[in-house]
Formats: sequence, structure tokens, C-alpha cells
Amino acid sequence: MATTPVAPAPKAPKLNRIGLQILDYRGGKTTLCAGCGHNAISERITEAFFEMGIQPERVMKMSGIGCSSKSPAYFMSRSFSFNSVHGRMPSVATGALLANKTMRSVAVSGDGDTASIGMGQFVHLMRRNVPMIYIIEDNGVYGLTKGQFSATADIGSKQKTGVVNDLPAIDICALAIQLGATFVGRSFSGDKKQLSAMLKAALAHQGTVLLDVISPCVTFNDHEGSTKSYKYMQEHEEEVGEVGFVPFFEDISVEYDANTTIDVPMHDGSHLRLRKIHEEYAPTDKIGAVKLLNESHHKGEVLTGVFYVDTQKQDFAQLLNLVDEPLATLPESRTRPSREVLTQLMELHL
Amino acid sequence: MATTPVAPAPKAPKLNRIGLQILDYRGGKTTLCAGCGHNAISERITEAFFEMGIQPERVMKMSGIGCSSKSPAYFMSRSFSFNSVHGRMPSVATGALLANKTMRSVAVSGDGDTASIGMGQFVHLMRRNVPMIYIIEDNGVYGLTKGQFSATADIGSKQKTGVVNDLPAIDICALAIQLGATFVGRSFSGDKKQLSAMLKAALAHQGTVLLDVISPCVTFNDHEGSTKSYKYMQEHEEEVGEVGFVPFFEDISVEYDANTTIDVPMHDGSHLRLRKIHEEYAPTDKIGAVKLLNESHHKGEVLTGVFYVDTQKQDFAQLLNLVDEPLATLPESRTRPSREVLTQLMELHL
Amino acid sequence: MTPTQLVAESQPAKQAADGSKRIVNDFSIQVATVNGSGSQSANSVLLRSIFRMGVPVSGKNLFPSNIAGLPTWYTIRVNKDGWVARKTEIDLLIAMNPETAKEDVLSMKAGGAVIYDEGLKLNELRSDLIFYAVPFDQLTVATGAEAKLRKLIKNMVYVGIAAQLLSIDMASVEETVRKQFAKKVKAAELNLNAVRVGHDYAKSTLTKQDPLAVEALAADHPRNTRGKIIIDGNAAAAMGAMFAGVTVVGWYPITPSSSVVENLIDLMKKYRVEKDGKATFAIVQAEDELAAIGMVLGAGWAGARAMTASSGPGLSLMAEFAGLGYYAELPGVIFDIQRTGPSTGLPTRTSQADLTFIAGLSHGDTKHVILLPGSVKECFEFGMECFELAEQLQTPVFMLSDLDLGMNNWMSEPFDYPEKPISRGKVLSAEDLQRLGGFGRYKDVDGDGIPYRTLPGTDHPLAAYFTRGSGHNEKALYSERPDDYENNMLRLARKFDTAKTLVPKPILEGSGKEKVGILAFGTSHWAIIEARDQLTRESKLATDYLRVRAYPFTQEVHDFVARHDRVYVVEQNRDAQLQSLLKVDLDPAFAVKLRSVLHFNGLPIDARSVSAVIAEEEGVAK
Amino acid sequence: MTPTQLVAESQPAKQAADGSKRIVNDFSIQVATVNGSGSQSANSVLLRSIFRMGVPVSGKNLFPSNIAGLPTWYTIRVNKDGWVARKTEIDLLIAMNPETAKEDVLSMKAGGAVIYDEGLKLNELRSDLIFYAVPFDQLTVATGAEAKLRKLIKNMVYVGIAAQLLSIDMASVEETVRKQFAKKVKAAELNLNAVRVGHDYAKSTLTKQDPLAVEALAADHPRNTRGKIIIDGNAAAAMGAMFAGVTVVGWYPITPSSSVVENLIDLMKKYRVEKDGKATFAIVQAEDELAAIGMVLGAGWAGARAMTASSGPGLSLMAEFAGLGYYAELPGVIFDIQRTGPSTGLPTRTSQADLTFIAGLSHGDTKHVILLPGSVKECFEFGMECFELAEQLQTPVFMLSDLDLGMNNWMSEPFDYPEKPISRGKVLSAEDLQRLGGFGRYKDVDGDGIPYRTLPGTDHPLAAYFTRGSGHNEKALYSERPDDYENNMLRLARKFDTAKTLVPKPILEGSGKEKVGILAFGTSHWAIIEARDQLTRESKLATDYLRVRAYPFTQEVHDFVARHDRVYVVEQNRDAQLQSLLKVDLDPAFAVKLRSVLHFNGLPIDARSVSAVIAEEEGVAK
Ligand SMILES: Cc1ncc(C[n+]2csc(CCOP(=O)(O)OP(=O)(O)O)c2C)c(N)n1
Ligand SMILES: Cc1ncc(C[n+]2csc(CCOP(=O)(O)OP(=O)(O)O)c2C)c(N)n1
Ligand code: SF4
Ligand code: SF4
Ligand SMILES: [Mg+2]
Ligand SMILES: [Mg+2]
Repeated sequence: MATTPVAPAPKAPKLNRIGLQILDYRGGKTTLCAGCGHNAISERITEAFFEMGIQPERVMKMSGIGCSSKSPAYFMSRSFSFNSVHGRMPSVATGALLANKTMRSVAVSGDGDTASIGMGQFVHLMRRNVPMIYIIEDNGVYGLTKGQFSATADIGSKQKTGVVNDLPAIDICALAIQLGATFVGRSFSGDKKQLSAMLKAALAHQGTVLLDVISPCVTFNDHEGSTKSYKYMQEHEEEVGEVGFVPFFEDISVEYDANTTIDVPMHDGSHLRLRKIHEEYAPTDKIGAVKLLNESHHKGEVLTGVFYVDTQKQDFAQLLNLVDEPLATLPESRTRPSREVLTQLMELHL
Repeated sequence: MATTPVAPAPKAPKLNRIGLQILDYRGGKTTLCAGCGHNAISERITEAFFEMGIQPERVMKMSGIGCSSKSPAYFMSRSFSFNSVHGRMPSVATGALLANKTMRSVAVSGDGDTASIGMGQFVHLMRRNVPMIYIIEDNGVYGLTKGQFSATADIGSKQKTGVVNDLPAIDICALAIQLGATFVGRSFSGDKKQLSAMLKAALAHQGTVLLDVISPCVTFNDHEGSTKSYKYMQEHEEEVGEVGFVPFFEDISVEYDANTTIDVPMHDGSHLRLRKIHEEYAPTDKIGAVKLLNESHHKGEVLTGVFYVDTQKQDFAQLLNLVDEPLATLPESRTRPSREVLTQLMELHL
Repeated sequence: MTPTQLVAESQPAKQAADGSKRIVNDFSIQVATVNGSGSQSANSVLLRSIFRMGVPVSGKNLFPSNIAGLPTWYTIRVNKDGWVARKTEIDLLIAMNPETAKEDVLSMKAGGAVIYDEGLKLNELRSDLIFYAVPFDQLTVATGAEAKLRKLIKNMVYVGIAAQLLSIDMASVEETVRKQFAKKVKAAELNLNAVRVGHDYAKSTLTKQDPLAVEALAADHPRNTRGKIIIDGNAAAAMGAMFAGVTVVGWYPITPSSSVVENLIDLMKKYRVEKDGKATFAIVQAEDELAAIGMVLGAGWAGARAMTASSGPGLSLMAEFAGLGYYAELPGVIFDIQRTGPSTGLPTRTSQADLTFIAGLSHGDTKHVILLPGSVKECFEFGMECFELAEQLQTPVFMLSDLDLGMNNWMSEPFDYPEKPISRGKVLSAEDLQRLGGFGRYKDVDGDGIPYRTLPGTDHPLAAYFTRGSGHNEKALYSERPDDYENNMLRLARKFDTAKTLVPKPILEGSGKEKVGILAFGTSHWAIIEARDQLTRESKLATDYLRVRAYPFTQEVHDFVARHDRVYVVEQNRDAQLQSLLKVDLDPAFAVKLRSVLHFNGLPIDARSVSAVIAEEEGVAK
Repeated sequence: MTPTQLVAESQPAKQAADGSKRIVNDFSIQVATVNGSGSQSANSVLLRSIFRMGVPVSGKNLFPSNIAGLPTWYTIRVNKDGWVARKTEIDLLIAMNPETAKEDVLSMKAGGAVIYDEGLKLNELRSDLIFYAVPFDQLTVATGAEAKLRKLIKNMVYVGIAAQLLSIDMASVEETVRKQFAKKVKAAELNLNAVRVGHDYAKSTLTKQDPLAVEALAADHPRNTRGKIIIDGNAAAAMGAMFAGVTVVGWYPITPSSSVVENLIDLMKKYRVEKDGKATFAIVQAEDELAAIGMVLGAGWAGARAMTASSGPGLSLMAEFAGLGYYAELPGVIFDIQRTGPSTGLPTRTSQADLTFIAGLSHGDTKHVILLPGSVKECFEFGMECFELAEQLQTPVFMLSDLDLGMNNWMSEPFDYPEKPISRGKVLSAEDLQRLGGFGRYKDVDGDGIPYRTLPGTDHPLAAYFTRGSGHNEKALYSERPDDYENNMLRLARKFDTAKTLVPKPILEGSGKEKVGILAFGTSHWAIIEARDQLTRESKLATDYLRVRAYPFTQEVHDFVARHDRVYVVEQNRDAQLQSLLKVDLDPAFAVKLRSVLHFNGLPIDARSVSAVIAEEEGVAK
């Protein structure tokens, strides 16, 4: 019988439901500016995938070009990453997803990458409802090219140089809802709680998730007169509804007040719980959602939260009625028709 | 004293206010299919410019690529025409307009040219409110490449081959309003009266005019199951408001009922008169207009009429505060700074 | 004329008045009509009926860039020697288009024959042609076809008339029609009846005056077409892609490439949907060509065999992505069905003018592998080979076809089923990684410049890597180091050298010992083989001919130029593009031997345009 | 160390211990730091202070493709002979970046000197270097600058230290600082004070051991820089555009071209806004490069002088429009500030690898006119000339600069005001039309291939015409006729020949009678002139050198190759792109003379990389 005292075992690192630790979800050292909103978002993404227990190797990280588009290098190094060309990531992501629909796809873009050069592909990605998470790290400027206005810069907002933007901002969220995205929300890189909940809910959704995350550029757009600065967001952020999320692997019987809270059962069994804050908030009403967003501009509010969610609409892979296995690795027996087929075809042309 | 009977003088052709006859506005012989909606639109454009008495030489006809984009060759041969590349006419038109803002610009595009390959440039054209008339001859298919679906094809609509479109249609009008166009309407190539009134009002507007004109493709999309056929339009067209127009050079004191009719004074002194048909119709309310359009899809109606008009917003040329004369032909004295300026600059770099 | 006359006792078509000898199986027929008139199936019946008699034919459609109502010319060349290139002279004109009838007739060479609608009075235009007036509308009415079908049926009437005048076997015509309308028996009868009406009319009313005639080739005749197929290159290329096991297709319609994917869609729906109705493929009509190739590269990266098909303007739009594919080393297949540029150019005319542009498609030091099919059979074979090479070399591979090859009707031996199994190139599995203990995505392990890759989803902690179009080192980590960049670029150059050993080798015709050589690629082939025959027969000039089938050039190309005194480079563009690439790659000492034969008016090149220039330059012209 | 010590009685910097002779006005300084640390203005002060002493300098910034925190190296070359190309060996290192300090020090050649922060203990790394330890943080605090400014001020401290060690005239430093901070007097004082603190510290504490020194050049010294300017190529090009009378600019930001338009915006706001505050220009930040060039062509068509500036990826996206510009004959100017490709490549490194791609940018038989500036002065002059040529030739004209030329600091003679008035090319007025009774838009009236055009708005019933990228005849009417197409393409070829007579001619250096020739373009120039000097001095090899300044090549280029036995083509790309274009255009008999000297690691080419290869191949290497 052991009487000698045993040294206390070193505290084991927290493991997620598939037995991995947060370290398994980390990426490379960031090369973005200290304080850049993008870095905070990378953190939230890392946590969300860790907490939802998603195997890193089952994830594709897609991006275009920009400071924001660099960020996939700074989270989840064990996932497959594709940093493509400026504004055209949506097509690359679509192709990759069709090649292997069993993978999770998380895409990071910027407001310039999406709303300027990328607008054409963005519109059609939303329209197809390709199953993936599309995150716009929105700072209202082109960070990597040193601070020119992007198409999400608000009219009247000032550059450091004093130059004023005189073109209306494009509301990416209103646009996405209008075009067919099935999970659309806005958050703020500084809003840890909300962003985390939204990211986890996004992982539970089947279809295109569009998250417009205001992410201040500390170097070129965090000054007085900017409407994408930390200060401005702290002063003008208006939550339409508090975002709660109960993952499928947790106890769902958590209490909630059905009068004030909308419960949205997600595709994977998780539940999205949205507690009404804004009176007109109705996250399953497409027309209302667009109206709400359009009105917010007049009020000068920056609405955040999940604006619209549709868990019924078929995603693009379903529309194409693909076989269950990844197209990429189907065996020759299923991709090359038989000798007889060729003979048949030849006869047709005799 | 003449007693011999004089032969009656041949009836003189009708002249417009600048003394030109309709012949001066005609174009080349069409090479489009007999019965193509595009031909009817060319007719209406010809009439509108004739009746408004616009000097053909003061007009730039811009287009992309497609059957629709060919049509500028079939009206107003005395105007300057630029048939550019597929989907990228907006940038060409913008450049031309900035080079000479004193010209009228009328652009013809197709639903493929605009909503597929052209979406990126279209969005940014609307956003800039470039002063021009942008007409989409919308048939829901790619006519010139033999009938593939375009992005305005309604979900569920059938191709001749029986193939069904399973992607949602993009409502170009809702999009244009959302993005900043200041005169947005929809019409039908078969609706002579409405289209004529809208085109004339368009000519009186200062800013981007977006007209989505349903224009059936008799060869590839005029069959049962198409939602862009003559038959379908006759059955589903719903006017939001009757469009009336009183040009500046005519007597404006025409009676109208202020309760049922909205009078919009246009930039050139003309008046747009919109008689409410749809109860929720409010053509100066941006948010309402978008809502109205979104709702119409659920009802399966094809709304036509002027959905939105804003006569106050500055157009792009005004935003850029350009000199009054065309930039294209400014004399060297105004475009090449003096010798002293160069000396100054050199000193700065000594 | 009354129906009774139609069934009048038939008389045998008389011989040409002057006993001039008959011209058998060696002439061309041109049907002048307007597009949208539905003459296509009639022309096809005419073509295939002759083909069915064992006689070599080719059919070329010259159509306008619009949908209906503009002049269209369909030319059928009948040639016992098997020459199928375009022939400039027309022997029999079927003038169905009032608008062009006059010019069509005036442009014929003396002695030709013209079938026309009597209303047009074309016979008054020239006295040196043979004219056959036909009351088409009356005959069409006489077929009893309902009004709305008459426009179509009318075409079948001229088939009957031509059949009779050219003594085309009516049994063959009947078989052809029945096969063509296999699924629509009523339509078949209707059309057959129309053919008969035309045939009977000719038989009863027209006096054969021209020397043209089709005669079935003996079963054992070396050129008997039995067993051959007739198909267009785009249909063949689509088959190639299907048998290559393509799974992801992104495309955007554009003439003349649309039919590649449209054919592919039909094939895949038929042969690549499984019992449970699910598809082993995804074909997406993209919003434009940038998206189309983006999808292809994304899919290729994720491990799929992916492709797109387009033409000039689309290829221009793919430039940026093409460079990404080269530098990030992504497999992908791009078919470029060339049309006449620059810009929109002549969308319905043929050309070979994208070659140099594609060879270096994108900014920076970018180089691409290109396959150059010359026949419909090669459209099928290279259509498969492209995918093998793209995955073996991990780079975009282009196939340059053209409108002539892609959209016209060509005879061919039936295609062979691929014997070698699909190989997916250097892909590492989780097991491999376990064994190797990791890998360097851009490391040249084998010395051939081709690195190893893993596919997204490979279940191993060391499987993932970062793909980017920016600078990277062997481990696929971001790098701006001068040495990393230079080494990587040198490896890519090595990989391109490896490509030379893998692409299809050129094909030599001739003894290989002649002084004069001819170099060419693609559809110029058909004009060249006929031109070589002309040169030997007419000018006693023997030539060797090497048909280049890929870029980069293989050693054989260099050797060929080295071995000959003068080498004529024949191509269908203005800027001598193949010659330019040769000048860059060949030992300059040999470049001096190159001469140009160019043809670039939008029409397929003809034999005479080749033989005339060569005979002239060689001083053997008559 | 206490402030008192800082103001300690100053002692003259001692001579190098060993009496080794001083190295005067011939060395290079490298400042290793991180971007975003604000060292730019300090480096500029250092550069210009030496320049102000009449001593030739050049400054090159090697920066990463991110915004802040990554290693950056700024190199100042001081050279009495005026050599300004990159020099690989560093003589004095100012090691401000802990991250790279070790590698920076280890890569130095023996005998070099290092100024470093004492905390880094770099002196322990090597014994064959001269080390100057500096307590930067303390000195910075000692400047009395408020905390938030210290990061910036610290840079000025090293300026002072270097100034003292290199005996740079403090008066010159002071003038430079005052001029640089002209509008901010307080900042000037603050910075000057920091410089003094550094200077005093060095004076009082450091013992001069290295042989490096700057000495003012005598006023009458031939290389005295007095009267010269220092500027970067992008600023110069922007000035050129303004003085060319540009009115419409469409652009999309991309490194390294952004500063062209950003400079232009500042200039235009200052000099092209009229009394009433209205602008004689429109500068539009487009949504992408396709839109940017679309705006340019639309504006050019409407009669404006229009331009855009971009780099590799942007140029790839302009491919389709470039073909439209060529075929529809639209004037337009495109500046391509080349960076290292392919794809995204190394966005902050230099290259000359877009040449062949741009020469044939777009599908089909497309050819473009390209100007190739080699100096900042030419960036200004060609920046103007582009617009003249574009309107004269009615075609897009490209100017290929590069990152090294566009973003680095270069000495230059001041720019000359344009003497010849702006000419707008062949444009017909209403009066002309009245006189001529109409015109044919694409008719070759003058035999030079250049047709006449009218501008939209020309008030005459016959002024209008239809512009399109599809086939057209002389009257600009739609045409698919083979003859119309071929004639038009041949005229375009003639026009391109005319371009050869209008573009800037190449510049010859050397007697013109040597056996060995050197051909190059752009920034390679600076390495070549120094390399030629090395070859004559070290290897007694005299060479002739022709700098090509435009494509298509003028007669002089052909003659130059013809006149020499061996011609070395020096360029900064992997695929020998200039040589390739030469091989295509030159008489093949001469192509055999071409040899390649290539440099493609993203850094500007240096003289040694040129002279070593040539000496080796010429068998005169030591
Ligand atoms: C085709 C092309 N054009 C331009 C660029 C230059 N560029 C790089 S990033 C960028 C904008 C990035 O802005 P955004 O997407 O908002 O990202 P951020 O840096 O603000 O996070 C641009 C214009 C490029 N890389 N490619
Ligand atoms: C870059 C490019 N891609 C594809 C094409 C082929 N193309 C010509 S017209 C057209 C679509 C036209 O559709 P739409 O704009 O709706 O015009 P419509 O013919 O229906 O009037 C396409 C895809 C082209 N000309 N250019
Ligand atoms: S520049 Fe702006 S966006 Fe880019 S990393 Fe720095 S803070 Fe972030
Ligand atoms: S194809 Fe359709 S769109 Fe084109 S011209 Fe004919 S009817 Fe009109
Ligand atoms: Mg941004
Ligand atoms: Mg259409």
C-alpha cells in the first residue's frame, strides 16, 4: 500500500469534444499591425472551431488578397488554406466546395476584396447559397494598400488626410439577404461574446453564412471622423438582438423566455437563441430584415446581430444533387464510363 | 391672275422642336429576330429622342455585348455609338461621360450583360449615380449564345429544352435602388404607352436612370413555362402607377388629381406625373420602394412603372466638381500648367 | 404546276448534252441560305447520305454572328481522295437566299451548276453556268406539310433535287433521314416525303446538264468511309472530358466553345448519374470567365478533375487566374476553341491566333502547357490527355482547338477507349505522410521539378499546407527571400522542361529526307496534306511535314528544322505566332530556315493557299 | 549615462587605429529596421545631407509586403563616380532591428562597420568587423521628446551618429531637416535636436575606427550634385501626366503603382483646379482594373487624354480591354510599374517580367506600343510622350517602369518643360467634314495605317460613326467579309510599322565600333554603365551599349545587333523576355549573336552580376 505522497499531476490542458487542445487550432504568428481588428477575429475563429470540436483537417480556409485575406495564415495551421487572388475568392471557394462538399469552408475577405473588385463574384456566391462561412473583416478602407476608401466606407467619413468620402456605402448585409444568403449578420471585432456566438451558430448552419464584422484598421482608419473606428463602434453599435447559441452536444433544455426570445433549431441540432432588443426585429422575415437595415442608415446606427436566417433553403451542393462522397476522390469506376458507352456513342455518329 | 388650278403641296413630314424629322433619328436595319422585344424598344427610343427634340449628334449610345447590346446600331445612326465588351460597358460609359459631360448618354445592355458578367461594374455605376440612361433589355436568357438562363430568370422558369432554373432571380430594380440609382423603373417592350412616357421622363432626369425593360426573346424564351414571354407578361404585368409625362416645352397646367397623382418636377422643367394604382406606391420613398418590389415576388406579380425617383441627389459629374466645358476638348492653356509650375516642383526636389 | 405533273412518268436523268466526261466524287456543293431557316438538318442529310455511300465528305458551315435572318453558307466537299479541307471553288450552288443569290452566282467559276428558286431568275445573270430552276414554294405546298412547317420542309426539297441530279442513292438518303429523326417517326416521314417530292420533280422535269455525280465506293475501296464516324470537334472534346473522369466544370457561354459544355452536359446526364439519381459531377454556369476558371482552380486544388471551355475574350479574362495556377501549381484544364480576334472580332469565324498569348498567359515569367489537336479524334484523345498532364504536372493545361475543328463536321475513325488507367499525379495520402514524417509542398524531391501535394481533408496533422500566389519556400511558407524566390522559379522552369517529355510528340509525314519541310499545327493539317499532294503532282516537289501537337516543343521539332534546308511554317493568323515561338525556342542557327505561310481572313485555310506560296518560293510554280 | 555626459566637451573623431587609408565618398550604408517605425524620413535626411554636400548618392528601400513590424532595409550608396546601381556589399550597417541583426551582421564582408544598440551585443558575433555600441533608448529619452514620439525620434539619433562618424557636414544635415519639415517648425527642431544628441554622443564617446568618410565635392567638380534633384519615378511619371494635360484617370490601388496616382492627385488639386474651384480633371478610384481601363478607353474615345496606372495583376485583368483598344483603335495610356510575378509574387520587389505579356496583351493578333523609361527623367518625359503617341496612333500605349525606378530615390537633372505643343492626332472637326463631305473612320487615307476619327459631339450629320470590337469595314460598318477583315488587319500592321518611326529611339553608349555589344532596357541601365566601367578597368574589355527605349524596335536596334559579333541582352526576368522579342523581330541571321544576362531574385540588378557573366563568357575574367 502506497504511503508516500504523490506529487500533484501537472494541470492537463483543456480538451474539446474530439480530444484536441486549443494549440491544435492555432495559426502562425500574425504579421498584421498590433491592435488590428483582424487579429481579434482570428482569435474568435480559433476558439469557435476549438469549442465546436471541429477536426482542423476537415476545414478549408479560403481568402482573397488584403490584410484581412492574409489572416487565415494566423489561425488553424492544421487546416488547408488557399489565399487566392484579389476579389475572386468566391469562385475558388465554390470550386473547392464542389470538389469536396464534405469539408467545412471558412472564407475571410475584406471590404475592398468583397465590395469593390469582388462584387461580381460575391453577388453570385450569395445567390447560389454555397455552403460556407464568408467573413468580411470590414474596416472601410484598403489596409494593405495604405488606406484608400472602400465601398463600405460611409458617406461623409474622413480619411486621415482629411479627404471625405462622398459616395454612399454599400450595406453588404442588406445586399446578401436580398441576393439569397441564408444566414446574415453583422458583428464587431471588439464584441467578443457576440462574435463568438455568431461564429458557432455559423458552424451549425447549412448554406451561405455572411458575417460582416466591423474590424478597425488602427493604422489607417481608427481616427476621429472615421465611422469604422473602435471609438465610433463603441458609440454607435446597436444590437438588434442578443445572440445566444446552444451547440448540439450540450444540454438544450436551457430556459428561455419564448415571448422575448426566438429559438432557431439549426441543421446540426444546435439551437440559435435570439433575444429581441430592437422592436422590429424579426430574423426570419427577409423583407423586414432588409427594411430594418435600410432604416438604420437613416438613424445613423450600426446594427449588429443576426439579421436573417433561413434554415430551410437548399444549398448549392444539394441543388446539384451530388453523390455523397467527395467528387475529388471518386474512383475511376465511377468517373470513367464503360467501353460499351463509347461504342454506343460511336454508333450514334456512324 | 392665276386661274390654273395648283397641285396640292405634298404633305410635309412632322418636324420636332429642333426642326428634325423622325428619319433623322432612325438607325440601320435590324439584324435581330423578327418579333424580338429589343426591336420594339429601339422604336420607342427613337420616338422619345425625336419627340423630346434632342440633337442626335449630342448623344452617345453605349452598349456591351449581346443581341440587346447590338441594338444601338438600329436607332439613331447620327449619334455616336460604342459597342464595347461583354459586361463592362458601365466603365466605358463612365469614362466617356467624364470626358464630355455635356453629352447625353443612353446605354443598352442585356440581363446577361448586366446581371451576370456585368454585375460588378453595374453595382458601382449605380452607386456613383453617373448621369445616363441605362436600359436593360431583359429576356431572362442569353439570346446571342442561344438561350442559356441569365441571373434574372425566375426560379422555376423553364427552358425550351425543359431544363428548369433553380436559382433565385436578381431583381435589378431593387438592387439599383438599394445602391443609389436615382430613377428606377420597369417596363415591358410591348407596353408602348408606358415605355414611351418613361423614356421621355428619363431624358429629363439628371442622374442614373435604370430601366429594366422586359423584352421577350421570341427564339429562346417565349414559350410556355417562361416567365419572360409575351404571354406571361400580358398575364402578370402589374402597374404600380400610371406614368404620365409633361415635357418642359409643353403646357404644364394640365389638370391632375393631387390625391391620386404624384407630380415630380424634373431637372429640366418637365413634370413626371405618377397616378397611384398600387396602394402602397410611394415613388420617392427608397425603403418603401425596395419593400414593394420584394413583396411583389411573393405575390408572383411583375411590377412595372417608376418605382423610385430622387431629383435632388448630386450626380457623379457634380460630385467631381468638373469645369463646365467638356474635359475632352479643353485647350492646352487649361490642361498644361506653366513653366513656372515645373520650376517650382523642381525646387521642391532639389 | 399541278400535282398531277408531279407524279408524271419519270424519265432517267439525261447525260450532259456535250459528251463531256462526268466528274465523279470530286466536287463541292454550297447551300446558300439564311440562319434560323432550319437548313442544318437538310444539309446534314445531304452530307451523310453521300457519306453513307462510302464516299469521303466534309461539311463546313459559314454562319453569321446573329441568331436568325442573315446569310449562311454550308459547303459540302465530296472527294474520292479523302481531301476534306475547304475548297474555294464551288461546283454546285443551291441558292436559297435571295439576298446573296446574285453575288453567290457571280462568284462561281464557269461551268458550275446552280439550283435556284425559279422566282429569282438567276439564269439571267450568267450564260456560262448550268441553271436548274425549281418552284420551291409550290413543291413545298405539294408535300402537304402544314403551313408552319413549310419553312423547314422546303429545305428537304432541295435535298431531294440534289440527290436526284447527283444520283445519290435514295436508299442511303432514307436511312440517313430515319436515323437523324430516330426519335420522331412522324417528322421522319414528313421529311422523307419532302425529299421524294424534290427527287421526283428533278427526275420528271430537270434535264441533267452538269457533269457532277456521286458513285458509291466499292466496299473494298481503300477510301470507303464505312466504319467511319462523322462528328464535330466540340462533341469529341466533350467525350474526351467525360472519359477522362472530369467531375467539376465551370463555364460561361461563348461561341464557338459553348457546344463543348452543352454536349458534355447531355453526356454526363446520360452516363454520369448513378442509380440513385445522384450526379458524379458538378457543372456550373458561372457568372463570367474569371469565375469559371476560379472554380476550376479551386476544384483542382481540392483534388477534382476540373475544366472550363471558352474562346478568345474569355481567355483574356482568365489571364490573372492562369498565372495563379502556374505559380501556385494548380491542376486545371482549359479548352480554348479559337475564333477570329482581336477583341470580339469575328465570333463565328475560325483562327489560330491565341497561341502566343496563351503560351505566356499572365504577367510575370509565366509559361503554359498547350495541346494542339488537329483532328476530331485528337479532340477526344487530347481532351483526356489534358487532365492527365494537368495532374501530373500540377499546372493548368490548355487545349487550343478552333471553330473549324470544333463546330464543323469531320469524318474520323471511331475513337479508341482509353487503355491506361487514370493517374492522379503526385498526391500523398495520410499513410504516406505517416511514413515520410511530413512533406515539403514545393520541394523538388524527384529532380523533375514536380513537387508532391496533399488534398484538403487528408487526415493527418502534417497534411495541411498553405496555397498562395505570393512568394513561398519549399515548405509553402510565405517568403520574400531572394534565394527562395529564385530557386522556386528555377524549379518551375525545370518542371516545364519535364513537360516537354510528357506532351504528345509531333507527327512526321514524308520520307524525312527531303530538303523542304513544312511545320504546322491544328486544322491547317488538312490543307497541308492536300497541298503536299498538289506540290508533288503539279510541281514535282517532295516535302516533309511535321505536325506539332504541343507546346513546349519536343526534341523532334528541333531535329526536324535542323534536318531541312527550308521549313515553311503554315498557320492561320497574321503574326506568325507558331513561328515566333519557334524562333524563341529553337537554336537561332536554325531559325534562319523558317518561312511563313499565313492565312487569316476568318475562313478555314485551303490547300491552294499553301501550295501556291511554297511553289512560288521554291521556284517551281507553273 | 547622464545628460551631463551628453554635453561633455566634444573631441574630434579619431582616425582609424591602424593608419589604413580612408575610403572617401565610395561606400554604402544599410539601415536595418522594421516598417512602420518611421525610419523613412531619417533615412531620407541621411541621403539628402550627403547629396547636399555635392556627393552622388542613391537610396533603395527593401520593404516587406505588409504594413508594420516586418524587416525593412534602406540602403544608401555613396559614390564619387556617380554609380547608383545596387551594390551588394555593405560597408556600414545601422542595425536597428533585433530580429534581423544577427543575419545582417553575419552577411557583412570583413572590415565593415556596425552601429547597433548596445543591448544587442552584436560585437560578440564577429571579430572582423568594427562595432559601435549605442545606448539608443537612453539617448532618445535624453532628447526630451515626449514618450509617444520616441519611436520616431530614435531614428534621428542614428542619423546624428552616422553623420559624426562619416563626418557629414552638420550644416548640410540641418538644412536638409529644415527643408524636409518645412511646414512643421516644431517637428524640425525636435528632429534636429535628436540628430545633435546622436552626433554629440558619437563625438564624445565613440572612437572612429572605420575608414569611411564623406567629403564635400568641390563646386567645380564634374560630379558635384549641385543643381540636381532627387525624386522617385512614380512622382516623375505623375508630373509627366499632368504636363501632358491628362484629364481623365481611372485607377485601382496596387503596389508599387499606387503612388503614381496618389502623387497625381496632389499635383492636380494644386495646379489643375481653376479660380472658381472647378477641376479640369476627373480622377476616379475604380472598383477594379477592368473598370479602370474601361474608363480610360471610354474617355479616350470621347476625346480625353486618359490614363491608368497599375502593376502585374492589374495588367492581367486589363487583357480583354487592351485588345478592344487595339482593334477599335482607342487612345489610352497605361503605366505598368512592374513588380515581381508571377501571380501576386513579391509585391514589394522589382522585376522586368511583364514585357512579352504586354507586347501582345489580349487574345488574337494584338500588338501594343510600349515605352521603356530607364531614368526618373524619362519617367517624366515618356509620361508625356505616351499621351502624344496614344492620340497620334489611336491605340493604347503602355509605359513599363518598375518598382526600383518607381519607388526608390534617384538623382537626376531637373526636368525640362515640354517645348512642343500638345497635338491631338488625326481628329476631324465639323468644318473638315463639311469640306470633305464625310469620312471613313477606318480608311488609310495617308498610307501610314492611321485613320481619321471624330469626337462624340462633333456637330455635323456625317460626324457619327459606330465603334465596336467586332469586325468592321473602312466605314466602321459591321462586316464579316473576309476581305474587309484581312484588309483591316493589314492596315493595323502598317500602323504598327508607323509606330516604329515615332517611338523614342534607343541610346548608344560607346564608340559603336567594338566587337561586344550590350542591349538592355529600363533600370538595368545603371548596373550596366557601371559594369562597362568594371569591364574596361578590370578586364580591358571595351563594349558598346544600346539602351532600348521602346517596342516596337526601331531600325537602330537591328543595326546595332548587325554591327556586333556578340550582343549580351541584360534583363531582370527569368525568361529572357527582351531577347525573345528580339529573336522574333530581328533578322534570324543576327539572332545567333544574342546572349543572355539574367537577374531575377526581386532585388535590383547590380553591376557585378553583369560584368562577371560577360567577362566569363568573353574569357577575360580574372
Ligand atoms: C488585381 C489586384 N489589384 C490590386 C491589388 C492590390 N491590393 C492588395 S490588397 C488590396 C485591398 C485590400 O483591401 P481590403 O480587402 O479591404 O483588405 P484590408 O487590407 O483592408 O483588410 C488591394 C487593392 C491586388 N493585390 N490585386
Ligand atoms: C467575355 C465574353 N464572354 C462571353 C461572350 C459571349 N456572349 C455574347 S452575348 C452573351 C450573352 C448575352 O446575353 P444578354 O446580355 O442577356 O443579351 P441578349 O442576347 O439576351 O439580348 C454572351 C455570353 C462574350 N462576347 N464575351
Ligand atoms: S494596415 Fe490596417 S488592416 Fe492592415 S494590418 Fe494594419 S491595422 Fe490591420
Ligand atoms: S435570339 Fe432572342 S434576343 Fe436575340 S434577337 Fe432573337 S429574339 Fe432577340
Ligand atoms: Mg478593408
Ligand atoms: Mg438576355
